[in-house]
Amino acid sequence: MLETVIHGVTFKNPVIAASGTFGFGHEFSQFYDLSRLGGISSKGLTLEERFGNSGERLYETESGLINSIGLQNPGVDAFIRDELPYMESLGTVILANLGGGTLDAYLQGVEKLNGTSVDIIELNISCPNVKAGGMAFGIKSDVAYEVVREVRAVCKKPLMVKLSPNAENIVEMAARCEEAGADSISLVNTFKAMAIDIHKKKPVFDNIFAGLSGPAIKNIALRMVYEVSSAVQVPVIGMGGISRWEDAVEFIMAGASAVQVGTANFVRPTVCLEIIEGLEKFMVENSFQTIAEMVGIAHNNA
Amino acid sequence: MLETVIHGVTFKNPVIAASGTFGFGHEFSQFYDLSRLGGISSKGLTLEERFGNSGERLYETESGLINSIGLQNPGVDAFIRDELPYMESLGTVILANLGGGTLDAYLQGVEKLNGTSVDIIELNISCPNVKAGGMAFGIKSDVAYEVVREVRAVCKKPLMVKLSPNAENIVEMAARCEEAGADSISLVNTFKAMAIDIHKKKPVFDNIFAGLSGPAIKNIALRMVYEVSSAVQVPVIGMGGISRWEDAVEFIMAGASAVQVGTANFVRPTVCLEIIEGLEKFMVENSFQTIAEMVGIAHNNA
Amino acid sequence: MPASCLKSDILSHKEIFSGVYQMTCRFPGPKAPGQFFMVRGWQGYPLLSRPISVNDADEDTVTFVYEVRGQGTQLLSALRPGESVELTGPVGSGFPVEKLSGRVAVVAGGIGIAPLLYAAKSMKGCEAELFCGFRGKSYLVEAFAPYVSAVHVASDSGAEGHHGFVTDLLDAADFDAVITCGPEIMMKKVARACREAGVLCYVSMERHMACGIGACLGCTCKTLHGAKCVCKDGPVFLGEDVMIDA
Amino acid sequence: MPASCLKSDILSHKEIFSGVYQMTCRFPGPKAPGQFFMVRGWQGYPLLSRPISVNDADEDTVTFVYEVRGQGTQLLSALRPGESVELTGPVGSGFPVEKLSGRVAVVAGGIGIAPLLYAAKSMKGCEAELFCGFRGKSYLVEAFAPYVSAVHVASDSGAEGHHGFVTDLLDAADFDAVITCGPEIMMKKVARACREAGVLCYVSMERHMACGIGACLGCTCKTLHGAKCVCKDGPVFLGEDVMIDA
Ligand SMILES: Cc1cc2nc3c(=O)[nH]c(=O)nc-3n(C[C@H](O)[C@H](O)[C@H](O)COP(=O)(O)OP(=O)(O)OC[C@H]3O[C@@H](n4cnc5c(N)ncnc54)[C@H](O)[C@@H]3O)c2cc1C
Ligand SMILES: Cc1cc2nc3c(=O)[nH]c(=O)nc-3n(C[C@H](O)[C@H](O)[C@H](O)COP(=O)(O)OP(=O)(O)OC[C@H]3O[C@@H](n4cnc5c(N)ncnc54)[C@H](O)[C@@H]3O)c2cc1C
Ligand SMILES: Cc1cc2nc3c(=O)[nH]c(=O)nc-3n(C[C@H](O)[C@H](O)[C@H](O)COP(=O)(O)O)c2cc1C
Ligand SMILES: Cc1cc2nc3c(=O)[nH]c(=O)nc-3n(C[C@H](O)[C@H](O)[C@H](O)COP(=O)(O)O)c2cc1C
Ligand code: FES
Ligand code: FES
Repeated sequence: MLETVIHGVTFKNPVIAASGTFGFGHEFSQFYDLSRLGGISSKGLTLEERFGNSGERLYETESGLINSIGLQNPGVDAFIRDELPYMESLGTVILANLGGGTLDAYLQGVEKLNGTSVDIIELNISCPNVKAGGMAFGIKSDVAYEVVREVRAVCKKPLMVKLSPNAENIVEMAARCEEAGADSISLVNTFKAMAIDIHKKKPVFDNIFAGLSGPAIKNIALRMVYEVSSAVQVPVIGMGGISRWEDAVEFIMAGASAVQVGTANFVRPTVCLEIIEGLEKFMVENSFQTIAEMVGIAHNNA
Repeated sequence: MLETVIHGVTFKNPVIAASGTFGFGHEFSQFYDLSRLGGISSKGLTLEERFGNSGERLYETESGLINSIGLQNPGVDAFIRDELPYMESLGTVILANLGGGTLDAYLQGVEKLNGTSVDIIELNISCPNVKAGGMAFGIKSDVAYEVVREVRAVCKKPLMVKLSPNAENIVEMAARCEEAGADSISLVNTFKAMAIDIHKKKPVFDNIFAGLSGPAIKNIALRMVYEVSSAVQVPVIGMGGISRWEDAVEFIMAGASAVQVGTANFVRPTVCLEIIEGLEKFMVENSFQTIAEMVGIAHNNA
Repeated sequence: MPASCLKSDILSHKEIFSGVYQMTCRFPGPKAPGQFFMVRGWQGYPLLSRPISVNDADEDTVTFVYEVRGQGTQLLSALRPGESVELTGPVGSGFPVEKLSGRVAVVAGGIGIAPLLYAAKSMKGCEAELFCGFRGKSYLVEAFAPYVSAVHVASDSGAEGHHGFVTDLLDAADFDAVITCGPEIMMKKVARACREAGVLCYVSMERHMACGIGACLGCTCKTLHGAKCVCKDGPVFLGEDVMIDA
Repeated sequence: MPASCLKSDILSHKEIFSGVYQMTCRFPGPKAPGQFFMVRGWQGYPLLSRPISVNDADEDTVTFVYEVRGQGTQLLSALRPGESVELTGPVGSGFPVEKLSGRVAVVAGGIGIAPLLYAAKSMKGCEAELFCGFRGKSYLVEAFAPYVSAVHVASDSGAEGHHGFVTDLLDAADFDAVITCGPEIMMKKVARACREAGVLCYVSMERHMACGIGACLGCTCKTLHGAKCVCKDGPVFLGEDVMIDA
């Protein structure tokens, strides 16, 4: 009943662990059988190993979390060599979440992943563009269009493009990414935020700005998913603050074909399971036979 | 010590009750002496009386509130006749918060307010532009620039322009509003959000989208205030989720010359007083002589 | 009767029925029947305070009876005597008990019975009868004994009294006035019956509220006289004014 | 010793010192000294669970000693026996007590004393002495009696024992190993003294944590071997590895 097919890839259920919040799965395998998941999006990968940001990396806000991890990861090669074999063995859909600082780094990363067993490449365009003074690729639609078009040309896997909520115009952004060849759109990444330590009289983070996630952003993310899903034809994967099965239902009714769960994994490591179970129960109680029947239903009734 | 002067207007302290959350003051006067406040921004006014939106108007989120009031207000004339005399008597700075659906409505509203005792006109550009298919004036910088320029030409009061966080580019927006003649910039208004009633399978609000405020948005708003205050010369008035004196200090250190407190007034009607008192205590303990010494200090230490 | 915002000590707090709590707090000053308080028994979360009606009161205290529905009432129910709650109130315009006379029907649906106790207690020189409907077993009914001459109970499950709607038991024409609080659908029926019988009817409305004091304009309901704030212009309205499509 | 995530009953809970609580919960399975749990005694808010060290444990239970600092520990302290907390753990790599022998100094600063009790209890065949510093009066010290041969107390205020730093009392050279938990500045001094004396030293680090299990990479600290997760690679590290600039 929960099965859902997205650009040819079959997910057991529409609940995917979000990138950067689930490592490569190891840590969560002690809590439950990860084959229960719809999918896992890997920690964000870059061509080269990254050590991440200095200074404070976490800050808790009212119902939210600001992180400044800075894409700490072992690099694509080490991922393919050391992590992917384990992930493959888990019996769930594997998304390789790919970031980069230059177009070239994206392209090289994709080429390396092409030859592997990853099911989907999730292109994270929220990364700062080194050549454009650090403004993320995902802010201006034209910049994103270029990256996606070039990546599409070399990518042999289904290509999911993950949008930043900081995009100037999220609807236009999604439409342009679709036009450039994205097979699906996932959204949202974290919101640009900051905090100030009033005793030290300075920003908490060395980088000043960092990314807000968690329940605080849920209803903004939901709105974006609703808007985007009526502007594109490709499947939309929704996320942002999902921490209960009810939230997942909201995102699906807003138009998401699947959802990702991020920060909530930190709050309770078994939360994805609970969401899957709650979703199933809700569907039975409300006589939904398939996820597809629920997708976007709120648009019909608006 | 708390006194602060913004474009020639002297505020007893930098704490202003935000528009739409404080009515015209009446309701709060039963809880404390409103002359203690730095200022009050009136409920959002429009040229003609408005009855507001149908259906559900409030929805509570995790640490946030979504509202779909729809600018219910008695109209500028009735405000001037029935409410302003009372507000004038309160012994605090009065901001008339002015919305509109067309450029013309803004201009007429300003002309009416010119002849009154209001201290400042706070121009709310988050209102849907009737002639542009309902997209708010405050989304595209060029549209906002036009409105502000025309309003500036007729406005005889200090003009504070209140930005929407939904602006495509908040920094450019602020800079363009300054260029168009804004005497100060206040930000942020509410974030475009939505909620879905999973049992009714439809959006909670008749208008689908509505505005998110409260602690949930605080660290995004703070980031915007930080960015904007380094991009403009005019004073910046910060708001978004302020509910404790510590929050006010963060906004001031981020660059706000004064702050506004909105949703928190609903949570505890005396919250503005508590913020004023906390601010004063903090300044004494940290040997700040004036608010100005604190404004933007986080930039120096970043 | 201006409202105030106080940290108030809990004097007693007990579960009087499964999931229904009675809490008495210190709160000096007058309170009118039908008025309510914005109650907060927690720090930051949930964000908004919760409206709860005056169930009983004297000069120094106020008593609430509430049902646990979600997180707010859940957190409230965990508090113990000696701990404190934040109260903003009393707010709202209550039942105009001074306008009532003769035979008055007091009609309650579920937890809607809570404010009606203080209303019944405050009616002077009336002869009141209580009509109350519950899902299963009744609660709080005994407390009405001193103030009403008869009690009529209905239950959805048939667990107690009439098996069916409380409105089945009421003949509005027998009364000079009716006051009611409960699910909107029940109050609609009561208001319609009263209109048909030409009987004065007051209903206590419920809306999601943010401020509770008339500042946010979020709790409006349509009335014959335009949109009104339930928190400030109500929660008690003339039935004919608000049950327009009844 | 894989971690699990359970709803756990509170068996006992008391304030053992002003603002310091001791809570024992049912949690079956082995726990190593120096490990900790992500503790959650509330629903939605605050968002993150709080890391608290194992203060004592047996096959079926775990005991925590914690100081009320902010909202999380405040909410925790309001819970009563019979209520439950959510526990994720045990997590982290603890004190390698099996590697310790001979004379061991156990050095605590403030609430840092909490994990050291279970560590002291778990050291076999060592002769341990406790060095502990407090702001004012001491707490939890008596509980060490069965496991240590001497106790040295210091206090910032002079309220008890040596008026000054606990590090004033310690001569690292007298010991074969030192284990320590407390403010980073104190642990730095201890680690430096140990390095100078050529003594083995283990420190228990603290960082803000989101997941507690190594998934978020938010709790890193610099070590001689690159950045490590305090929650997974620690919280216990070799002093010389983490106190790099000591
Ligand atoms: C004037 C007034 C007086 C009242 N007096 C009493 C009283 O004396 N005793 C009493 O028990 N109750 C009373 N109530 C009702 C009481 O305020 C609510 O039961 C309480 O606020 C519930 O809070 P909660 O946090 O426990 O539940 P919540 O978590 O707020 O949820 C309660 C229910 O409402 C739903 N809900 C909440 N917000 C929305 C929304 N925007 N759209 C759709 N559904 C929503 C939730 O899904 C849930 O089913 C009164 C209400 C009003 C307005
Ligand atoms: C591995 C480990 C083991 C621990 N074991 C114990 C133990 O056994 N006993 C014990 O009492 N404590 C222990 N702690 C500390 C304990 O986790 C904290 O005291 C607790 O999390 C505080 O939570 P709170 O909600 O009460 O306070 P919070 O509200 O989180 O605030 C606590 C303090 O930290 C500050 N703070 C929080 N986040 C930030 C940030 N990002 N930047 C700057 N300042 C911040 C706050 O301002 C405040 O001063 C341990 C910590 C770790 C990492
Ligand atoms: C600690 C942390 C690390 C993250 N790292 C990545 C990443 O490497 N790549 C990416 O695309 N998104 C990353 N994200 C964003 C999440 O995948 C997700 O888009 C976002 O957090 C919103 O969802 P949530 O509110 O459920 O967490 C990270 C989020 C957090 C909290
Ligand atoms: C119920 C409600 C009504 C509002 N009405 C107006 C308004 O009429 N005009 C306006 O400029 N802003 C209005 N706002 C926005 C607030 O003034 C403020 O910008 C926003 O809520 C963010 O601040 P906060 O998080 O402190 O509430 C309203 C906000 C709320 C919650
Ligand atoms: S709840 Fe705010 S006006 Fe009624
Ligand atoms: S707290 Fe998440 S990795 Fe340590």
